[in-house]
Amino acid sequence: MAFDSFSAFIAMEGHGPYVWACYAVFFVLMLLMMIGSVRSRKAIVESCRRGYEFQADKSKVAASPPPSASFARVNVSQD
Amino acid sequence: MWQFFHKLGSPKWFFGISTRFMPWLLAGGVILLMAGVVWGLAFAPEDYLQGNSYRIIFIHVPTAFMAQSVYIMMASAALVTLVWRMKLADVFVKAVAPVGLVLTFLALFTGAVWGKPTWGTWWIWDARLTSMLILMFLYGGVIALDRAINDEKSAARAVAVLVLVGVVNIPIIKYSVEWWNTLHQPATFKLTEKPSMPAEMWVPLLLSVLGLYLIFGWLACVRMQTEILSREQRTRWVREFVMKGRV
Amino acid sequence: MQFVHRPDFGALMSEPLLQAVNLQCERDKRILFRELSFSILPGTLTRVEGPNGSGKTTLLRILAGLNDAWTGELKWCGAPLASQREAFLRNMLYLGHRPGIKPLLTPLENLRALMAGRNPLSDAALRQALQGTGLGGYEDVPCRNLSAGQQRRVALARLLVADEPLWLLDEVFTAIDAEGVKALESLLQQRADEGGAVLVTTHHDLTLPGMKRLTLGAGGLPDER
Amino acid sequence: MNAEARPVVRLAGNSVGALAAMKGVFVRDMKVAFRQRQDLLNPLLFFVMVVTLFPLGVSPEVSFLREAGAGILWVAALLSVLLSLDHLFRHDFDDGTLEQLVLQPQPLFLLILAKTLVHWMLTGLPLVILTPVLGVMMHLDGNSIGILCLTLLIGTPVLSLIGAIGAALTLGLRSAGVLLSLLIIPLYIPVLIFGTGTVAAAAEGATVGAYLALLGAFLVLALTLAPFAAAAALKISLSNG
Repeated sequence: MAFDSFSAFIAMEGHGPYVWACYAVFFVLMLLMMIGSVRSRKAIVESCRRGYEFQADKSKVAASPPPSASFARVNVSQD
Repeated sequence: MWQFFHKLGSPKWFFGISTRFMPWLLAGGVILLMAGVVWGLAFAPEDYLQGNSYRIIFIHVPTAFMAQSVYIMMASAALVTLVWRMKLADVFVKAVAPVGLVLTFLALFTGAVWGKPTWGTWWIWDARLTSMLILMFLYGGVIALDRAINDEKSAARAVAVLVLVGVVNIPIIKYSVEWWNTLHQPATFKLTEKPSMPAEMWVPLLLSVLGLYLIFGWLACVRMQTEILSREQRTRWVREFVMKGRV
Repeated sequence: MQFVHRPDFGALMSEPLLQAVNLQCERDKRILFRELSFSILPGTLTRVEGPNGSGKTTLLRILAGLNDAWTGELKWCGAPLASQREAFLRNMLYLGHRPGIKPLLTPLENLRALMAGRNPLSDAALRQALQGTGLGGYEDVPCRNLSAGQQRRVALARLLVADEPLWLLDEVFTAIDAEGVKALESLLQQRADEGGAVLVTTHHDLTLPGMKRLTLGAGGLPDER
Repeated sequence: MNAEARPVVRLAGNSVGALAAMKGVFVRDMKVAFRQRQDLLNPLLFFVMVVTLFPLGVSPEVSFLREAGAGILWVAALLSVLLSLDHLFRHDFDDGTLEQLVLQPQPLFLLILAKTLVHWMLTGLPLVILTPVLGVMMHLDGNSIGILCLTLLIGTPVLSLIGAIGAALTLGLRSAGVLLSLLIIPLYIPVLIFGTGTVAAAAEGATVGAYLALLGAFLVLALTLAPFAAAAALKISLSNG
């Protein structure tokens, strides 16, 4: 141990704020990045699952071909 | 050999193998990094010149080192993207560019904070800090270009060109910034490790560099898997993985 | 309006000029077409057809080498296209949606610039070609003062002096009047009779004797590999 | 079908040499540029205006201007080149002539080199010619102005060449102008450092031959590599559009 006491360890002879600020920012950013990466991986798995379930539901209903264009005017009520 | 190469390019194969490696990477990385940091903070001897502020070195050097090597790795992957059109290579570039940006920012931040007790000022236009700042611009450009192009294949290839152009420029930038620095500030106090660093200092430093390397590997795997899942949604293996939880 | 044609060719070729094997194109995570295989023989006129969004333009851009988001195989005169790109480009004429005409230049200057890297011709020949598309008297007027149809005719003037055996024409009939469409149809026909290969996309009802059709589907469903 | 009935076509002959093709591109771009002469003045005006901001915004003191003058002129030149880069391929892209350029049976990088040469002759070169006037206004001495012009003469083609890569990469994108600057400015830094450093060294009485040679090396490097990168980037951008 390079320090005599815990308080000396925290103070670091006056350099404590600099050292601890660096380490704090380092760990906070690294943790945020790690958690963020894991969460976005989870999110994509979830969205895939929802997509597949939606597809499964839809394929129960008979697959119908997309309707062809009629260019019929849409009636918009004028009141 | 070619079969191996081909396999290496298969997202499915990568997904399986990386899932197996990831826990080890994370555990090893955290243990090494914590060992290095605790040793460096609490047990390494005080530096006779800079006092305790030098203890920032145990995260400054790893982040600065990683920031540069991540760019080199991206450039290698970019070359593979352009020459062999390997899917995994551009997934890698896209996945790790933000990590590189964060690491570069951390290197800059710790460098600046270290500067305050050492030089008495938060920022000096020191050669290392300046070229680190430019490296951060390069990362920013890569991410901005990737975001701006909708089509993912075009994005991957355009980014690969940009990364390669950047990597050709990195040595030139480094050299010119150093030259510029000597021109304007002939004798500054530099953030260099002294040549005869005692083992109690460099061993923890080595540990934290290795630890951060492994954590980067883990991060790269997680982010590449995310990217692969979103790209390969329509394949059978992703469906099986999502619905049944195995590859 | 009268189209004159001036063939000026090199080696003889009767084998397929362009071959596509198992062409597949994916855009924005949607399959445009797949397992598309065809050969383009000398002396054929082919119409690429399909509804909006079926990938007609994309197919032509892929064949021209402007789009490389595809898998499969493309061969030029029997050998892989990628290995003889310059020879292929010299033998292929592509006209796209955008006519490739600079509004600030005159028709003559535009035509000259378009031919500069291929086979530069005398101004007399270029003027004759412009007259052939009905632009006589407009040769030295900046193109921005011309109508959309006239600008398109500047691009079409290239067809009257082109020696490229393969033509890829994307929506060439756009903005051309009825008389011009007839003359253009007969030009394409004449070109095919001479042995040239023409691939054309159009929305107007083009039916010419001996015309082949290449039909693209309404776009693929999400792929299940 | 028997062999005789099969249609036969003659393949086209050789295309013209690459130099002739480059000349074609050069002549066309020059003509287009001189048909809208007023646009040629814009980067020059921008250059003069940016330079004017410094005496007004910082200080008109002779000592300040003499010390910062070369740097200000270099930064202003860099910015005005940057500003003009967005147009390098954009108009050609919009009217379809870029497609036809790429489809020429010629090495694309040479055609891009010709286009970049036109860009430099119409933006970089006029800036160099204008520099002595502004140098006098910044109270630079004759020797410094000479060296400054020389560095700009060697440096601005490098700016155009590197810029061509960025212009090709951002072609057809939303907010391409800002993105272009973000991508390109970091790559401009070495040129800026050596450009202004040479003038500073000359002011201190050092010989500048070695510095100019180094700038020349940048130019050679940019001439050999940048057109290839720009050609690759252009094909990617066209494939996207």
